[in-house]
Amino acid sequence: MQANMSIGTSLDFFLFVAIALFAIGAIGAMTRKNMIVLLMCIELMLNAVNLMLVTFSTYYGNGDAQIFVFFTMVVAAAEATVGLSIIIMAYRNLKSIDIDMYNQLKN
Amino acid sequence: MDSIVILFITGLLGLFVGMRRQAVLSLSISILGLIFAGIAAYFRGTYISPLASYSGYIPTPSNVIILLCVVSILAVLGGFQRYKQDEEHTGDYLSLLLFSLCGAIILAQPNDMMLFFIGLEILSIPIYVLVGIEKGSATSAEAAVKYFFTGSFASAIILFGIALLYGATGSFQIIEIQSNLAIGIWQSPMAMLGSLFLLAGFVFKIGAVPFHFWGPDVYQGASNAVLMYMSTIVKIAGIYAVLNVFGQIFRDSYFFWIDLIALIIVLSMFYGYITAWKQTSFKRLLAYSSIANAGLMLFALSDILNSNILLFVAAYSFATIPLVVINQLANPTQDAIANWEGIAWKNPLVGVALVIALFSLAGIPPLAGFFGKFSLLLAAVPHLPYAAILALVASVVGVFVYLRLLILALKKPTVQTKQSLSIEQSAVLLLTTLGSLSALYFI
Amino acid sequence: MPQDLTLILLLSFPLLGFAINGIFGKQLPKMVIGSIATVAVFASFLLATSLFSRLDGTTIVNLFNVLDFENLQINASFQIDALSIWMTLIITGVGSLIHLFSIGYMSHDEGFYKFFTYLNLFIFSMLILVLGSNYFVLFFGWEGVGMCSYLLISFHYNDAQKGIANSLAGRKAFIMNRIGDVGLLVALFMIIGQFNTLEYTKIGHLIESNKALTGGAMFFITLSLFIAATGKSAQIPLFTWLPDAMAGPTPVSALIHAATMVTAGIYLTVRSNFLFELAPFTQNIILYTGLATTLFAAFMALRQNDIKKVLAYSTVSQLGLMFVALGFGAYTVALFHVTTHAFFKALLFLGSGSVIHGMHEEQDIRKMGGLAKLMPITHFTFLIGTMAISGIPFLSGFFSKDEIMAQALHHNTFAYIVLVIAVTMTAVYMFRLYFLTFHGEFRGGDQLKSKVHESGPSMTLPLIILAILSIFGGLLNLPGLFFKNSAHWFDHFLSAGTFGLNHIHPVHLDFATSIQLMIFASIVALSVLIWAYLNYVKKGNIAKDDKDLNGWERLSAAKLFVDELYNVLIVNPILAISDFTGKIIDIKLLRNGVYALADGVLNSANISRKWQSGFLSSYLFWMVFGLIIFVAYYILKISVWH
Amino acid sequence: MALILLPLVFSLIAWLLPSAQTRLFGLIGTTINLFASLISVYGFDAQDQLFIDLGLRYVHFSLDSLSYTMIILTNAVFFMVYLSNFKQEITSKKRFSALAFLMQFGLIGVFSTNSILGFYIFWELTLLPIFLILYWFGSFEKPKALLQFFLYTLLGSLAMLLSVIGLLQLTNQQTYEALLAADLNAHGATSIWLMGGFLLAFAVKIPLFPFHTWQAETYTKAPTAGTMLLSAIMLKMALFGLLKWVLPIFDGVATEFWRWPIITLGLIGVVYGALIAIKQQDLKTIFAYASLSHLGLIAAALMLQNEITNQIAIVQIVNHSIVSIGLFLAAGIIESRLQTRDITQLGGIAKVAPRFAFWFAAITFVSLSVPFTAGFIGEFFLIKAIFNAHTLSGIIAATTLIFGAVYMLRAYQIPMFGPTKNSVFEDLSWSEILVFALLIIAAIYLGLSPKCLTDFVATSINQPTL
Repeated sequence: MQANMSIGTSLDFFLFVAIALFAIGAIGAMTRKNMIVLLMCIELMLNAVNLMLVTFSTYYGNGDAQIFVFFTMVVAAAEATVGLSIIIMAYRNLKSIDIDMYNQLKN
Repeated sequence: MDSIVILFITGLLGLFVGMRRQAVLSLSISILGLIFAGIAAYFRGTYISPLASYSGYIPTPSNVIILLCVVSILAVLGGFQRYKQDEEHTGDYLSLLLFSLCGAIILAQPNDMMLFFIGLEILSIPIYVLVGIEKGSATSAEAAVKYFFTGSFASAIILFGIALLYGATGSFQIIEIQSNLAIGIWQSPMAMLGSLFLLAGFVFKIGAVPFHFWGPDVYQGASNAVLMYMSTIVKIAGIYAVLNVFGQIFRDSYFFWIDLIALIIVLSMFYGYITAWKQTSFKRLLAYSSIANAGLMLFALSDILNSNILLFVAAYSFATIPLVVINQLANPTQDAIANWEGIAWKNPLVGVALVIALFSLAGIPPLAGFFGKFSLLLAAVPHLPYAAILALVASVVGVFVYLRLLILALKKPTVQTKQSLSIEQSAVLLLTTLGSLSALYFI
Repeated sequence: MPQDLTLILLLSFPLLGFAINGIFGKQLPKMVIGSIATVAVFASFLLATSLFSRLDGTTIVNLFNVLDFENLQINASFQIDALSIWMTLIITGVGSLIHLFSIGYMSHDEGFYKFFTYLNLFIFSMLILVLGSNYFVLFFGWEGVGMCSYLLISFHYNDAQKGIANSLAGRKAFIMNRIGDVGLLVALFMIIGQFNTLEYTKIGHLIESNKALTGGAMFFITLSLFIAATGKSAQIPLFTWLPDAMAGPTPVSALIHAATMVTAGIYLTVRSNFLFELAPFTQNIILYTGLATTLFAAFMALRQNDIKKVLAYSTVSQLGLMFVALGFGAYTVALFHVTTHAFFKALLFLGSGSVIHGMHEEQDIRKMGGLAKLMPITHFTFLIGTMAISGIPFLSGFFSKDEIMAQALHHNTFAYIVLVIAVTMTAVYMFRLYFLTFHGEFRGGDQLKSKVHESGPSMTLPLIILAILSIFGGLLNLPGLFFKNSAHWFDHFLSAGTFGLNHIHPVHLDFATSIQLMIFASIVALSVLIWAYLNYVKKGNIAKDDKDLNGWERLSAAKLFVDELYNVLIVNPILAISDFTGKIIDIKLLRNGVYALADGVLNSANISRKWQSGFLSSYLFWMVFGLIIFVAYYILKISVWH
Repeated sequence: MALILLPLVFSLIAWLLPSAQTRLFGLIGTTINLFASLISVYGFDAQDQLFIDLGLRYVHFSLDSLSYTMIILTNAVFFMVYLSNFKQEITSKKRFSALAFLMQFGLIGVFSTNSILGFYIFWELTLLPIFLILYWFGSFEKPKALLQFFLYTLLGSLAMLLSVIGLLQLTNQQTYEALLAADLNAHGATSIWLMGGFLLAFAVKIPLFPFHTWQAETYTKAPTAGTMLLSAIMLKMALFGLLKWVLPIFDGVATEFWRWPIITLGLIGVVYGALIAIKQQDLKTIFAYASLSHLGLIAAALMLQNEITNQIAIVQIVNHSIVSIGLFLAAGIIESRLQTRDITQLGGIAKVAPRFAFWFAAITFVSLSVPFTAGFIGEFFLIKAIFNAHTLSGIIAATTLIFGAVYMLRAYQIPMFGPTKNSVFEDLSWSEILVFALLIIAAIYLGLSPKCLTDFVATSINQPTL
């Protein structure tokens, strides 16, 4: 695995950005109450990973990571559709998209 | 591979046939598809997975697929009563089920992280939908919401782990990753963190502590029909993914993560069984018992070669499905353990199936559940002796959980009311019971 | 008829009687039952006499092999020698007389057939005891007679008011015997450990072959044997069951608790003489236990008012006397007294039985008196018995007792003095009993007096026979001063025919000393007789009521408070411990402990379930937290790694 | 083969049969089993050993004289139970019959299996039926008492499972012979722990002193038939396991380590059970503690690994089965006639039921191990063995004779001879008399010639003499 020196040292910056995005997404997912926002946060996490993958792929100079990114996007899109439809159904029942309203299921 | 194709095609076919609004037709089509998939897998038994050349690879690829198909057949049959209630969607449900089964098969046998991730999503997304099929009920919606968000959160984590691994090794090929790690890279922080993130994702999928939270709520919200499917298939595929992906890739860092696994096992078993004791909803009780069983499954990681995980998951599925079917009879509308009182007396088949299933789950010989546990522990004791001892202590609590259920179900009612079984339900009960009983001959 | 066949028949007759009466007894008429049982015993008596006539040395009859291990063999085998046959003669002879008596005595009892069944079973077990050729068979009989005595003591269990008391008396007897049995058990274990066999003769030969083995082992063996003997033969400390055992029907008291069973202890000691000879210290223990027993029992008898209780205590006292003889190593002397005692004590008990029968179950001598005229035969025979036991010259008791006194005088003067006191007391209470019962005014009220009657022939005949035996029984073992050549026949007979005894010869005093002894003894007995006559007949004193007893009398009437002492020291503590363990330790501590543990584990569910809060955000938070834990684990592991 | 599988078949038949015939079928079935075992033992030479292979990987069977003895005992016990409860309504329940036969199957499996895992499997298999019997026909107000029995048993069983696994891992052997050949002393501490696992399971079943608290409660709450099955044959599994499996296999370091602890517990049980029994009021409780006392003695003696003692222990095991059937039958009779077992509520039964009084007395004396009964031989030699090993222990063990007399006679006299409290008492039925008679005959036969039994089992008890 020979390293491509073109972005050599700046690899870390990309990684930091990616990890930061991922962390933001995660924290947002934990703290925010609005389902839509939650969905966005998770998308953010996925995209952070995408960024990371792209970085690595350029670092290693092989492309399959970039192909993986496409897959991830597709999956994200699929998740988004399903997620939105689920949210809508949920809204139909409780007339609310505040996640804290949904706590009938507990011990 | 070809069983995946068969299933996929059957799923598409099912979507079209679903237009005809004939539940039985869709059912028979999907059953046929499943059977064919199983047969195909059987004849592909000789198929050499690229991993097979490795020592420490589970040489049973086709058996897993067959088991998945058989369990899905049981689940479909057992849940059919529910699916056929809304005629216009029966086909869709069954197709969704088949699609996610494709995912499960992929997930169980990946040789590439990309494939693995895809399989994971193909398995999960249809189940997100299936959990929410009770359109009218708020709990079903809530369950769907919770499952969806926790699930996608987990897949993000897994993805992150995959990325880190790629960063460490520069490949998605499981073989390459493993070989690259083998030459010492596995000690690099990136690889280790990657392994931990991946592990987290896996633990979430099989629902062990501390990533078990979705379990109880989703199980309770989901309808019995879906529960039958998700409580078995997801676990089977999940544990095989753990063994074939995690176990293979990180074979060389065994001593790095095995203690963590032991910790997870013990925590899940005690938490699962103890919490199950106070439950009032059967589905929740099942969820907690499944948490404990997930912990038990992880013992397979301690010695992948010798532990017969197939037997365990088979026994687990063959014990869980009849219980859920019986719960369907006991709790047609609401969901309370109290309604189990005297259920065993309503129908002789139900009584036998219930006793056998519960004792099998409790691990009383000579039922399948015992041999599953036994084979796992037999392999695990030399590596994780203390975890094994604690696990057995925990399973005493587990036995009490099941006995409580049993005592309730066997209480002789003052007035004998008969309950008739639909043909497919009785078929499921009969098959699973025979399966649990005949284990002695299969080991 | 060959000896072994004779022996088997001898054993099987009582068993047969037991079987017949046990199975068909309900249907048979009383006369038949009684005669079957009596004939069975009498037949064995005849067989015993035939064996006795053909007796030469020691013959062993092996029936079958019970257990066969390479280092230990246990056979159901029997031994014919002077000792066993002599005991057999006593048992079957006196036994058949008592059976005969019982036919009349029990005639009104609804448990008639059961009574004779048990009686035959007892005879059988007793024969097993004395005829066995090893300690194992002896143990069979030993426990068997205990069981029978339990059954017979608690025979009148469904008596309206005394029922439970009777069965409790039986239980007391059984348990106290069991304590003795444990002693025997331990002795047997130690004997097996020492000799690897239980056969008397083998053990005897082993001891002969190496005189070396003595001391500690022998001491413990003989001590345990003696503990066993105290249990059966009612010695201190295990004697309290015998007086209670009088709850049984009077023939039972006569047969089991006077003539035969209670002498098993003496038989055991005589049988194991070769062991005791090696343990002088045990012999001293025996001596002093015997002395204490004979003295205290005699004292307790002084102020008893129940006719049978008096006789019971006198039995204990007489047994003590025999043990004194054993303590001196004078085995034949002891057996001689066993024999005569069997005669006159059986006679006395049967006589008292006849009295009780005539008095319609009245046992209190304060209600009697003047029965001499009402039941002459009973009176006459009873008088003979009384004179025999109190050592009036030339009756059987006189000689046998005199032998023991002679031993005492020769070995140990202190013992002699004690014996003199005891013997005097014996005479006192016996004559008190006799005069209060048969002379003076009848104190039982008129309507009872009208009903008092002499017993029928089936009861008086045994009395007469026994009376004759009590008179002439002494001839068996006349001391040297009478016609020299055949003097001490009994000694020679036993010594010759019994293993071990042929080495041991009781001392025979010289002419002068023994004549002085006899004269002294006669003076004592006769003076007591005269005193009692003056006191109870001329002065007409009668037994006082309990309230106006003075110090020592109250002590005697209360049996020295031994029962109370045992209750305080042993029984109540055990019951208290039982309560404590049962209620506190078992239930409170152990059982509830288990419950508490289980509940503790299961109730922790109430805490663990809180974790599942139902809020999605908390779930996500915990997942992240889990991740952080993983990372923390990673850091920890690495730091450990390097 | 047929010997082993017959009960399973009967269990299925009993399940399918209409309830009307159940009672008769139960009796016939148990009789057939009994005779099958008797016939097959008739053609069996005590020296050799039959191997039976059902084509299972983990479970093999082999019959030697010891297995035969226990199997015959099992079948006899079941026959007795059916005979004695013939008039009770429990035997008319098809559930009971099916479960009883299943349990018989499990027991026979335990006694005839040749592989360590098979032993565990059958051991546990007997648990399922007894649990259901206790639950359906017992009088447990709260499931707690029932679960207590299970808590103990399960803890024991799982400990045993661990040990089985450890044994398989350690030796890679599973058949009895191979395990005997394997030398465990090499593993020192490990073998001690493995043996500990087994001993825990056995200590719960026998039961030994601190693990006995389930016994009294379960016995009293269980139906009479269930109590008989429990005490007459189920507890014997543990003694059998100790004698056949654990002691020979772990002979050496482990046994040396555990010998005196176990003997101590056993002797504590002997005295402790007797002490408690003295003051109890419930007949079944008294008998429960009595059996605690008796079995403690057997267990203690077995630990000595003395060949003679082991042979005698078999006699005593059989004797205890006889005694417990008889005593619990008597208790059951009293309970079924008068609806109480509290001896303070009883009295004067002997007057109205002389036959019962007689037979009850007979069985009481058998349990007191008077001469001419098997118990006499048994206790004599067991106590002797302990005495020879350790004098004081022997004397402690011997106290069982005294205490036994105390509580047994109390338990007999107060209901039978006590002041009359029960004027009406239906005397014994033919089946009950038959049972009592058979028991007494067996006891006396064994008491007079224990040889026939000891010689029969002698060959299969091959243990170094201590």
